[in-house]
Amino acid sequence: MARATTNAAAAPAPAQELSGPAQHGLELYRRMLVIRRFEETVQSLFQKGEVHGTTHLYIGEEAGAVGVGDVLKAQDRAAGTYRGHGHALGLGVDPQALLDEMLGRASGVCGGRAGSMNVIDLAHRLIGCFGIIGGSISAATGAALALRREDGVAVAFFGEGTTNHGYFHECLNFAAVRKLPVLYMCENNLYGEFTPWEDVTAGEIEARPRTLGIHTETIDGNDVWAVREAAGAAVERARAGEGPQFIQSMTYRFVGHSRSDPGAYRKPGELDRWKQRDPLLVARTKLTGELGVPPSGVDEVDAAVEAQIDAMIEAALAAPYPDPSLPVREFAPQAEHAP
Amino acid sequence: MARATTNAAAAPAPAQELSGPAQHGLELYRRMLVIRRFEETVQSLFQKGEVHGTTHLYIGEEAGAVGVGDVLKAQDRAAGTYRGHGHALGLGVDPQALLDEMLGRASGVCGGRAGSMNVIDLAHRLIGCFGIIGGSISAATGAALALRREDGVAVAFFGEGTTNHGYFHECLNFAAVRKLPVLYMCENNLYGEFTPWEDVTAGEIEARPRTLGIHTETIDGNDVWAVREAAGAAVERARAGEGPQFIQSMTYRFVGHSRSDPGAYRKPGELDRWKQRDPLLVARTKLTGELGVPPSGVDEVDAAVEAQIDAMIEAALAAPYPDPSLPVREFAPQAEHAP
Amino acid sequence: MADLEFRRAIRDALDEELARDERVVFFGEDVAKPGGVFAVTPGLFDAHGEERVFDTPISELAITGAAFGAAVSGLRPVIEIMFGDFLPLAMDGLVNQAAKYWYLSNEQASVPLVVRSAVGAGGRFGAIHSQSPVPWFQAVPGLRIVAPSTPVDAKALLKGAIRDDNPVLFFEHKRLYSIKEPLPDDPIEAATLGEARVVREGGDLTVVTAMRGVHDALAAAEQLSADGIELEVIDLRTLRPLDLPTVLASVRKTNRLLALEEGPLTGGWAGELVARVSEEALGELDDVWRLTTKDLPIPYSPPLEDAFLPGTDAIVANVRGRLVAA
Amino acid sequence: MADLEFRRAIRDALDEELARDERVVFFGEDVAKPGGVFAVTPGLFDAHGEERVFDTPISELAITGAAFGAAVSGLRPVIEIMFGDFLPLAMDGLVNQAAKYWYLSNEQASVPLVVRSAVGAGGRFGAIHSQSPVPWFQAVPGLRIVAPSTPVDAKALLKGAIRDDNPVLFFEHKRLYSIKEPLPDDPIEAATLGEARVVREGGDLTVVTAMRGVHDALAAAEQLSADGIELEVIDLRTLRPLDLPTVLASVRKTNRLLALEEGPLTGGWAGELVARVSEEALGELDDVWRLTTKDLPIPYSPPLEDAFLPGTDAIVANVRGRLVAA
Ligand SMILES: Cc1ncc(C[n+]2csc(CCOP(=O)(O)OP(=O)(O)O)c2C)c(N)n1
Ligand SMILES: Cc1ncc(C[n+]2csc(CCOP(=O)(O)OP(=O)(O)O)c2C)c(N)n1
Ligand SMILES: [Mg+2]
Ligand SMILES: [Mg+2]
Repeated sequence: MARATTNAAAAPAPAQELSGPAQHGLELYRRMLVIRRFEETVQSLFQKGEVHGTTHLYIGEEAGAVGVGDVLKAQDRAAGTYRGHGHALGLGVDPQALLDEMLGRASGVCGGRAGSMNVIDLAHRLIGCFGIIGGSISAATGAALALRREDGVAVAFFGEGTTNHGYFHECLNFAAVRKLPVLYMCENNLYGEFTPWEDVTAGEIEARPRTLGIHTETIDGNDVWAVREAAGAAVERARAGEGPQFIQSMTYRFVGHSRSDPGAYRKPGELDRWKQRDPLLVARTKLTGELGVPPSGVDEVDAAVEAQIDAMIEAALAAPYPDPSLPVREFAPQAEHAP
Repeated sequence: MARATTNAAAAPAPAQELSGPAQHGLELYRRMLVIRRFEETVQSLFQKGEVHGTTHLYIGEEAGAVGVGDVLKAQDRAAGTYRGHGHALGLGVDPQALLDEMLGRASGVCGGRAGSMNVIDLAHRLIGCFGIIGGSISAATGAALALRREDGVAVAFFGEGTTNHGYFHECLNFAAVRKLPVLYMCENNLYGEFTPWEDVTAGEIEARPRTLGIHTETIDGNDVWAVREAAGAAVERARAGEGPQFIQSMTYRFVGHSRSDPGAYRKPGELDRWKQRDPLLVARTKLTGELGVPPSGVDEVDAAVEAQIDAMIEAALAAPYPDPSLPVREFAPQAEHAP
Repeated sequence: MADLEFRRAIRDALDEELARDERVVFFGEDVAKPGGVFAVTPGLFDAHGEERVFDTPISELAITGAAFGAAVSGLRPVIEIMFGDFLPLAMDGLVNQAAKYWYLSNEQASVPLVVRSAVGAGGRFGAIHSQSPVPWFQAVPGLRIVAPSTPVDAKALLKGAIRDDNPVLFFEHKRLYSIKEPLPDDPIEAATLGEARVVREGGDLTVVTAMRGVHDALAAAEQLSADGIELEVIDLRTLRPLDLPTVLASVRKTNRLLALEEGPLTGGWAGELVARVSEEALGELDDVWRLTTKDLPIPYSPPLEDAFLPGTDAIVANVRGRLVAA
Repeated sequence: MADLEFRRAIRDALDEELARDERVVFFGEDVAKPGGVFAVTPGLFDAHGEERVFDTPISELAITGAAFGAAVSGLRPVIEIMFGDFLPLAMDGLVNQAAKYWYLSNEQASVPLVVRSAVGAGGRFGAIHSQSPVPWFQAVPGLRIVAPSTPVDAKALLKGAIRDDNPVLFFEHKRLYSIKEPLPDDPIEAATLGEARVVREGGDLTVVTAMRGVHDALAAAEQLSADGIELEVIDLRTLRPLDLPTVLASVRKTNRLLALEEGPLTGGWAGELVARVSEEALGELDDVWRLTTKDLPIPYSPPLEDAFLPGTDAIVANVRGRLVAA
């Protein structure tokens, strides 16, 4: 189980004479943009009948996965959800292999077997994307049992709706009691499917982990630097033996929950207000302002990502489907075990 | 589904010229004593091979079930646990039918089908005793959905170890969101089986329901009057539409978790300290002190209960076993449904 | 004449039972205000109000456990567990509480409770949103499992399930939601659970199936008829308990049984059916076999999933191979 | 020569595997400091320390989910779900995560995970502490189910299960914990999963069973032998996958199959076995049937439970009735 040490996807960031923070900021922006364009691609290929079943897009929430992915070390791992394309890309999963998977191609990251909701890529530290609510939480909790042996930290991504699930409560208590190095990254996008969080959730979400003695924080999930900072500190506290950490990352999904969602549940004006806090916009503003990146520098990234995605689509559509006649093994064969 | 309106078991309390509170206190004492003697009987009949499998005794915790049972109305219901003999008796289940059930007799409250861990007696408001951790919580939560239509309240008994279970979290949130009339009665006897609660439980238990906006209270679970008062107020708040209520009732089990338990986990001196707070002792002290009952009055109750139990044992041992050759119906037959 | 869509049939059954019986309540994730992720339950919230029809937290333990508690306390709950794949999270309340209560209570009370769940593959939903949960529950005494194949049956059987006094799992195959059939003139009444139906007569081979498999088997039967092979197709409609008499009567005529199940070979209802028929009619059987999926998770990729499922073509090929070889 | 008790065999297997392989960890409710509610795991906590052997909260979702996460991240967890009856609460992690990972990940990683659980009736534990969970899991591709009948096998198979790279359910029948057999001279090595064993040869009828049923069948065979009826008894040892070749070889000799299962008639492994054998060897079967419990919850009352279970007397009566009638 090799683990990659890089978050770099194909296209390099422009190597002008930018400062370290600016350079790094531009790279964060680029990663978010790759996710955004990736998701738009999935959406349009879904409409064209090339992506199937259902998909849950991460549009509007990109800062979360990119911010967290940026602070993880080689020995760390993360578990994402059915809304996991962003989680995967944030960890450095190859966008081409991910897109191929969406299209059910043999070159997909799971050979086309998994599809949108169940992507697994251990080489890029992705334990998996979990179609079952709470699956990411328990997987990361367990991974932490293993990773702590090599100074690693596990991250679980999940939505606010998931904090009502038994998995959430049991695993956070379990991790707290065992002081496991795990970051519980709750992406609060205000809705679970079509239901507003406040309709089905008693009390304040952040208070739940806090009563378990877990360090908690609520952050602006649309500011990639804010996410980075909070996640970085949390991961290092976890690594230092301070036990599980909880972040509530406030964000918003700009598109439907899944393919067919008219969004009737949204409150008036809500979508527009959140769009003004689009993580890409927030990043561009900071880059071209505070960080002194010329607008053309950002435009260059835009163009590079555009080109990258165009090439990816072409390659994905040309990739072969898996061959159904090939034999498949139900069980893993026995590996050698040292005595 | 008839519901009994009385908590009175067979033997009447002595009807001297006692004050109301004294009279009532003596009755509470009597009910606790019935549970105590019942449990001792189960224990000794277990050793004699007349009670089978496993049993979980309520010895030391009697004030909880009696205090709660005393404040419930005819339209209320409760769900107990595998440690449920006390819960059942507290609600008014016939001790003879309950003992017969322990002995697997046809005259048992469930015809001998259920045994110690699964007793059900709807006629006495007992939804059931639940062998699965959390079963009582979910059953009472659901019952509250029904009972609120008739101004009823549901009670769930469960141990502190159960607050780490998914059922606990999911149901309390569910009940809080729907403002259900349910009292969550957490009997904290410091151990889940052989494991000290603090080894497996993060944070303070009472804080968990509190963060869900549920009214909570921690009480002396060995003082039947304290239980009565807290439970009575909680049940009436629930009935009044204030939503779910939580009581942490601090208590201690004097005997093993189940039949074979050497109790090695107990802290030195702990058992002795708690025995000084034996609910029967606490009650006797208050009765003969503050409430002005002559010691002979209490002794009379002791003797009456003793006689009652002796007769019960004899009757139970003489009761016939169910006939295995009788036909049994897998499914309930169709009842008439009004159109 | 108007058409009845499968999803609409479900909705109407719920609507009518909610109207008919005050004790009926309906809850689940996103079922009330949003009307369900498969758009099956729109309008019920508006028609019957928030006390009777409501959205729950994402809490399968609580939903199922609460439905059980409500059912033994006077209500007749219908719950939705969105995808059948999530039923393991609801299983304790069904297996350990609801299914045992009637017996353990010595018949004090039954548990009138229905769990609706969308099941089945073919929609490219992947391994964890496409399973058939039947095998997980078929060995649970006290449970009924209903699996309709047509809109009219869906309505009649759901009404029957709601009026049944036992816990019922009601499975809705995702690839049936959009099928339609003409609305009959007479109102659709509640059907009794547990009765299979011969949906096509034929003398050469009895094909027993359910849900989507009924449509695939009927289509295969048409093709095979051209070859002179006549299938008798039985729609089980209820998968627990199995209607053995109807199956045996047919097998005694055709002497051949194919159990067609969308689900893994090992441990499914098809195996149970083959075992029952073999036990009861060994001497009258010339051939008996199953057509199912392989013992593997359900793949996402379209060509993989298509090849994985025992659809019409697979049935035709399988029957031809078997009957020509025989 | 010293005796090996079943519960001790389990303990020793764990102890030796914990010592052999650093990646092995063991956790569950009351398993570490208290040594287990069936006194199966004493001393492991002292020997291997709190990082490797620990007590958990009462949290079956977390225990199983965490075991899965640990298994795909480099550990080889063994967990205890105290009673098999509690497995519905652990099922999601097993069915939807562990069992599918190898396939869905396109063989990136396997899930070396063992779930130990005490199963079976006859101990007067009542309906919710006595079940056989096999049927709930037998239709789950990617899972193995191991069910030993003797102390030596228990040790060998548990070691084999821990070294197996797939998720394994390891069932310990409560009425076997106290049985003993002589300790062999040679160390007990890990057994390969999936291999049945003919434990008694006989020409008249093949009886296939597992766990406690093996002992009951052998005792019945002795009694029936006096009548001139010779049973061939097969101990399946692994219930998923079934070792069909061993069963078929025997059935081809005896032409009669009795599948003996402690569990409900409908939907158990016995049905699956009968179906397989009927499909594969229909022409060679003179008779095939099952002896199981009724489709009811398990009763508490001793006379009810005794009559409910297919013990030695029931087997003898059943076989006599069937073979004399034949
Ligand atoms: C156990 C389980 N129950 C229900 C679902 C269906 N479901 C998928 S996404 C979702 C909403 C999740 O909301 P949240 O946790 O807020 O995450 P978000 O989708 O908003 O990112 C639900 C109910 C599921 N996948 N698994
Ligand atoms: C789901 C489930 N897991 C485990 C058990 C085994 N078990 C029975 S009692 C018990 C301890 C419960 O402790 P607590 O909740 O404190 O209640 P107490 O027994 O102390 O009254 C456990 C783990 C069970 N019955 N159900
Ligand atoms: Mg959300
Ligand atoms: Mg306790």
